[in-house]
Amino acid sequence: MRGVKPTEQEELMYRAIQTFLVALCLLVSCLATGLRAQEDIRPLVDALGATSFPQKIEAVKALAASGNPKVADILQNLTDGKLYAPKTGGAVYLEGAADGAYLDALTGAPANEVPGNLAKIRLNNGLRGAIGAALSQLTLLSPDRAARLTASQDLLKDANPDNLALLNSALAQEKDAEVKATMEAARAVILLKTDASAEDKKAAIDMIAARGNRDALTILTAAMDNAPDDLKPAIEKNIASIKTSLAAWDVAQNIWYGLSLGSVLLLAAIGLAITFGVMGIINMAHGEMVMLGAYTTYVVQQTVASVAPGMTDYSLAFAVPAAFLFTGLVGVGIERSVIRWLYGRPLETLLATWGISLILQQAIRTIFGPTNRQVDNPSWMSGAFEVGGLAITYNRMWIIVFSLGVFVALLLLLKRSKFGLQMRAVTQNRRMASSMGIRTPWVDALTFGLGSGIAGMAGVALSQIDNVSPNLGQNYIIDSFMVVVFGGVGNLWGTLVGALTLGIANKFLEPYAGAVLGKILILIFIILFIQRRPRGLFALKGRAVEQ
Amino acid sequence: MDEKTSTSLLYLDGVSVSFDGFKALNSLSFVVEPGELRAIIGPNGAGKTTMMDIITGKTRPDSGQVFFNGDIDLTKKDEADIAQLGIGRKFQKPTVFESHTVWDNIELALNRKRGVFSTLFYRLTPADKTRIEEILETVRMTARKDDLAANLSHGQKQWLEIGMLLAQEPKLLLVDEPVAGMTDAETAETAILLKEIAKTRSVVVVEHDMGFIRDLGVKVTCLAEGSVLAEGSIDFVSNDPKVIENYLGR
Amino acid sequence: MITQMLFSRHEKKTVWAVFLILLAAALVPLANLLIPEGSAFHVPGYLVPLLGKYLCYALLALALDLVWGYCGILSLGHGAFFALGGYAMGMYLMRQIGDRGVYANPLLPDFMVFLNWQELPWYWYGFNHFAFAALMVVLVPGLLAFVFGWFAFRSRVTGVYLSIITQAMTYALLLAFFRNEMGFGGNNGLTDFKEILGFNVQAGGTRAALFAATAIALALALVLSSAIVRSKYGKVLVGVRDAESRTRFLGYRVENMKLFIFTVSAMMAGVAGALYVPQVGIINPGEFAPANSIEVVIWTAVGGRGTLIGPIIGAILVNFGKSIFTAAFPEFWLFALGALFVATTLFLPKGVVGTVQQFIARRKEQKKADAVEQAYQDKAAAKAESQLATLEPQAAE
Amino acid sequence: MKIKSHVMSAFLAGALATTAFSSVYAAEDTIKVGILHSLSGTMAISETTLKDAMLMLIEDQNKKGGLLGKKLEAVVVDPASDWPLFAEKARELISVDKVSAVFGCWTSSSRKSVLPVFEELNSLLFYPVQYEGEESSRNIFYTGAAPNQQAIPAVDYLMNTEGVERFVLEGTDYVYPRTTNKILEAYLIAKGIPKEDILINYTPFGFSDWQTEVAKIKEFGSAGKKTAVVSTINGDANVPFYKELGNKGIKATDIPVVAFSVGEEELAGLDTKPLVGHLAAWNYFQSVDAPANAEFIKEWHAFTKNDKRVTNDPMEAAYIGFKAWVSAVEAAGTTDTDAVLDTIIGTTVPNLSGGYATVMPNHHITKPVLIGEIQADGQFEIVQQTPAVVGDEWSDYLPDSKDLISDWRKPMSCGNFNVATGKCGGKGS
Repeated sequence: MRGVKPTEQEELMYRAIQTFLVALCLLVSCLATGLRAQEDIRPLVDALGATSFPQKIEAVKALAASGNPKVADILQNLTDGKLYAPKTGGAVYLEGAADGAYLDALTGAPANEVPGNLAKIRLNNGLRGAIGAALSQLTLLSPDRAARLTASQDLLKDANPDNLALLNSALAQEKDAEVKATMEAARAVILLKTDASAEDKKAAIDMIAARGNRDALTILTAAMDNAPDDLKPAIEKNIASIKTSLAAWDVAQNIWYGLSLGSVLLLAAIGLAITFGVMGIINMAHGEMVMLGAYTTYVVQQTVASVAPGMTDYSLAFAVPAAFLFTGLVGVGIERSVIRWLYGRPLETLLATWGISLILQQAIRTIFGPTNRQVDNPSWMSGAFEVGGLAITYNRMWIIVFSLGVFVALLLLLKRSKFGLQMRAVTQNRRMASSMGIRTPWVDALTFGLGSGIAGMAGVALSQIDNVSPNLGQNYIIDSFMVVVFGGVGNLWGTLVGALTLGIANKFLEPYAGAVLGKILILIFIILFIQRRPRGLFALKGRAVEQ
Repeated sequence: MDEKTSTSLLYLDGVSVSFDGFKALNSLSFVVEPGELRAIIGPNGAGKTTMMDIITGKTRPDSGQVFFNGDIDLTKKDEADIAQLGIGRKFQKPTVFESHTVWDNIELALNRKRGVFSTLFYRLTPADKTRIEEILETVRMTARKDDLAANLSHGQKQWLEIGMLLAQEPKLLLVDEPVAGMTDAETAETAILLKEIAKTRSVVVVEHDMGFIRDLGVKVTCLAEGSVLAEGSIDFVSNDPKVIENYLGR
Repeated sequence: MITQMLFSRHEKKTVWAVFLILLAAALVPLANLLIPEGSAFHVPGYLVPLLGKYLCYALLALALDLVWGYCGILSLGHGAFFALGGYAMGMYLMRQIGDRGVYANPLLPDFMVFLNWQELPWYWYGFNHFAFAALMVVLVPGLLAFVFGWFAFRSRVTGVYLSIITQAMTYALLLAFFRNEMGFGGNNGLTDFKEILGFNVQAGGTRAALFAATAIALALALVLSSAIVRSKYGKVLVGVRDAESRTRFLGYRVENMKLFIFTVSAMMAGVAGALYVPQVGIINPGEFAPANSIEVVIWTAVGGRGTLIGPIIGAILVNFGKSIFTAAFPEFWLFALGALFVATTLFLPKGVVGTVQQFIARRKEQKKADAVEQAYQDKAAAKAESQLATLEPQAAE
Repeated sequence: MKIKSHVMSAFLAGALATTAFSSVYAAEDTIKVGILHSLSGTMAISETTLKDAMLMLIEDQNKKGGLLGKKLEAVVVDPASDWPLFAEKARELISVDKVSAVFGCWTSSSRKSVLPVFEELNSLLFYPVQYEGEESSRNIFYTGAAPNQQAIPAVDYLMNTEGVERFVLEGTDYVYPRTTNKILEAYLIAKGIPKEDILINYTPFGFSDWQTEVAKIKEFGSAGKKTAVVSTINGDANVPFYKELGNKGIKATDIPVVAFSVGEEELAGLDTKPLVGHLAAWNYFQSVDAPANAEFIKEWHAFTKNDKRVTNDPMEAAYIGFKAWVSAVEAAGTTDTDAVLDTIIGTTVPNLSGGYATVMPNHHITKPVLIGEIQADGQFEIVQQTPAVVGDEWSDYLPDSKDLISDWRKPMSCGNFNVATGKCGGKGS
């Protein structure tokens, strides 16, 4: 058990030095001949097929330095996993269109005499970084704005002093403001690393500090180490001021996180606010309705992908109504078959719906298997953008929008539509409503269907941020009950305020108390709060409630 | 505290309470003397039930004074305290313990120690037994003493509840619509029962049934919009133009 | 006074149930230990702790039924009291391991050793004494229930609000006990016990004794519960369940009534947990899971709430079914269990025992009604007549 | 009288013995194998696959003629992610079904729960999942990785190849991450990483809102030193974690994440395009290029009738455990526990990555450590593979266990022998 202690480190060092020397020789010979003929870079390309990553990295760097116009394509092919080489190292080939067909990596002509043991050339993070840096040098002058932006960002990250001249020339002709700003930042960072004049460095520091974000902080912190002493106070001052502004942004960020968490809670709870809050059914199968919604999203996405692959980005648009209708129907089915026998016996609904939730979970497990299903984020829900110091991810933002949309739609439905009126009538006084000609069984079924349908829509949103697994619903059911009860049973506004309050409180506690303790504190808070207001945040008062 | 408080059994002065902006009671003042039987009438929403809620400690007034037996401040007590002080209350809807027998209902209401341990170790004494039998006789339920309260008719439940209040031996009895849903015969009999009860204690009856109030033949207070509109004999009150406009006229 | 309270006024079926449980307490261990294996009456060794487990669950269900069935407080957090009792016992059993743990640390349990704890946390002191641990088994759940109930019942939290905050309570405890910093072994909990009161927990004799102890505890709890619910206090509880405000206006302090039964019930749950731990050999935070507490509610409902025997039968029935199904249909048993719950609510709303009782009561009622009807009608007619007679003067007015 | 002898147990156990009923029908000459994996509840997501893998291996063995001339018969039960139920089911498998060995458990809690049962009833458990170590039982074989077969090589890779100088140890709050992180912290400090460059953070099970944590990682990573995350986040919480990482734009080239609990199965629920380059350390990847693996994958796809079903590390561990048991039974000529315990030590069986696994005297096995980078297709690109490493049950980096070793061969037969004091039983003092 005293494990094998590998001597890899030494071996790696040795190899690295060796490779470096080989590469250096190649480089020198290239430059010396001054030839730009493509055949001259063939040894470098074949070096990409080396067996160790350091060797490959050197080859990439050498290729980039060669300035050959073919290099960008070759490196792109490498990134895309289209280049092959023998497992033992050797000549590099490009994947052909047909299976088992290979092309010459350099010329793109069909290759003859391909070795039998070809394998895809492997990349690792180091190599990927090197390729990024190399490509950025090559695409910095590209006519495509997006390419230039990526290239300048890569340069900023890489900050290799060797690229200073290149940057200077690119800056001279850059027109686009954003690209230019990035380039200037990259230049400033590089300047800090070189032995430029103190004045230039001062300007560079100001330039970076003006960006004011976390990246700037990173750069400045790193620059502290090798900065000349007379610059240090300036850097320190800038670091301090960035930190202060970031601290302020942190508060805003926490509020955003809280809103985001709150919107998820709201979505999860709002269906329950109907089935539990309005109808009084202790609906333990609510979580499973959410889960069914998420699985509907999965099925819809799969269907769209196979029927109309071009529409996959918009499959959510189909999933939302599909989930609403499907889970709504399941809800109506449950109401008609089980719950309608249990009105006036709320505690027994707990028992029956718990049974239903077990059945639904196991049904999904039997049909789809116990493992997670993959639901992709559409491109418009991927990534993030920054507003000042706020990092806002698209998926969270859309979920906030979606949950508020659902809330408003539901509110309008209840307050403005005939169905809403009938629903309120039935839940307030069943016998009276029925004697006034309202078909109460129908309204009950639809109300439960509505609550379930909304849970299904929540499932669509949750599929974007959480596991799509048979356990999905279980993770939200308790939180949902907490939100509804905290907000006050039977009050939609209570659910809204409750969800957002709990979300924000949780996110403010989390950085200090940690995620686990934070959640415990929230639960204790709910318990104590209910002592103060035994009927939740937005309790109905007056004598109607007492009876 | 003026003189009235010390001599009256129940004394309400300037009591106001509101729910979500709605003023259920508006500076209500009201006095009940020991041994008095008083009827209260008023339209729906006049604050009759709220007034009872205030007296029995279910609702706290926003302002005003409520004194019992001279100097006991009821606003500082809760339902159980107030019940133990000797105020009994009958609800509008008959409320009895449906899954207990008639006998058990009365036994539970009996004015004995009501702590956890006194009830846990309680044993029925011969004296208590006699008392329960007496009450059952008074409310004419002896024959049904072993039946579950759930199986009683509406009127019988009303009587059982009154019986429970008797067992409680209150100084003041608040009775909310005791004859709602009763037949004429039952109504008349209830009037007799209440008058008999009022011989030994004060009773406040809230009722809509003017015939019933006439049967009682006692001082009447008419409430409207949370305060007293008129007070006096039934004839005096029913001739009051304000009462006619607010209540009887409609 | 207490003995009098305990040994008077029991229903016949309660007496029978107590007798049967005590019989099991004697017979199962005997059949396990004395009767040779080939015999028809031998109880195999693996069954003893399994049956013991069912009885622990039965005790827990009985405890829940006291508050839910008789007082109308639906606690969705009774698993917490059970688990706390279990942890108290688990801590005793951990301390009994002494230096026989894998690291042979005489003081610290293994899980503290490999997480580099240097000293025993203060709340572990005393648990090396059985008497102290046994006290804690009832005190800790009782105290938690008392404090929780003190606040909740005084502020008149009722109905689903109360149910949900009891759920919040057990959920918070679940999260807390998952934390390794709490010093209760985190997710793994407490396990690998060696001895209880000097006897090897793995030995057949110890198992049999633990089973007997559980059965006796259950019988005692049944006697106690029966005494409680048949006393005047028990009647007040039912009053609270059926008409809380009426009880209040009769002068009873409803919050005290609830608090007492809630605390007693929590203590019973703690005892159930303490007996459970040595028999299943592990206690971990999973016992705090809200789903577990909901399951207890379901056992009680299946058996029949508001009866004393119902929860016992329900707990045994459901868990027995679970044991069968998880082995016989591992892929589909949840369907069966789910269907059982739905079917129970739809077709046996009063649970198994409740339905049987109702059936018997109806038969009796029918017989009685047939016999009494005539006499009763006569009486009623006479009564109506006399009433009319007394009312005549007023009616004429 | 045979029937009568079942009266009592049938009365009490009833259909508990359904499996016993089936044994009436089953021919007497089968060897029973217990499969103890959760098929419902929270762990079903991971464990169901292992049940399928075991069924496949048993079927395969039967096709080859079974074992000792008898057919193998799988007895599947569902312990439902409920730890006490694991113990109950284990007891039932051993006592009622009389299985010869049990393959099962996933979480440490479930293993801890059944351990006393296996020791008491003297049966065998093959445990196929990577775990925190600090245990060695006479009756359990640990065919998954110990921390030194996964965590330490992964951290070495980060330091040597990626040049990482700053570490976030992010884990779910339970024993495996806690212990692993304790070991890693000690190891990193021994390697000269200052304490302030190590951030340890824990989240609850099933945690789904990672915004704050990911922001914290980003902040910690902005101190000017190359930073990496070592993730011991458990199962369910991973998907939302990686989704948040992807959306926050944290690329593997900026802050690589190396995970010990994320395999092909977990990635199957994820769009891995934004995650390319993040790492995992295991002893097997589906992408391993070896004939045995290709054969295994083919068989798996045929067995599950699904070409998309992935294979993963615990499946390989189950495979090795099963093969080792089969080989040991063949060597012993019986399934008797004590005989198998004697023959199994030193048994060497091929693993799926083209090498061999040997069952060591400490009941752990030798395993190569593979570091893989997540690819866009949900598979791993293997970027480093070490020679086989022996599983170290008692970590060298924890003060109280560094002197302990385990050797179940006679005459030592000890799970916690203290080399400092020369005595069995922990400190031995």
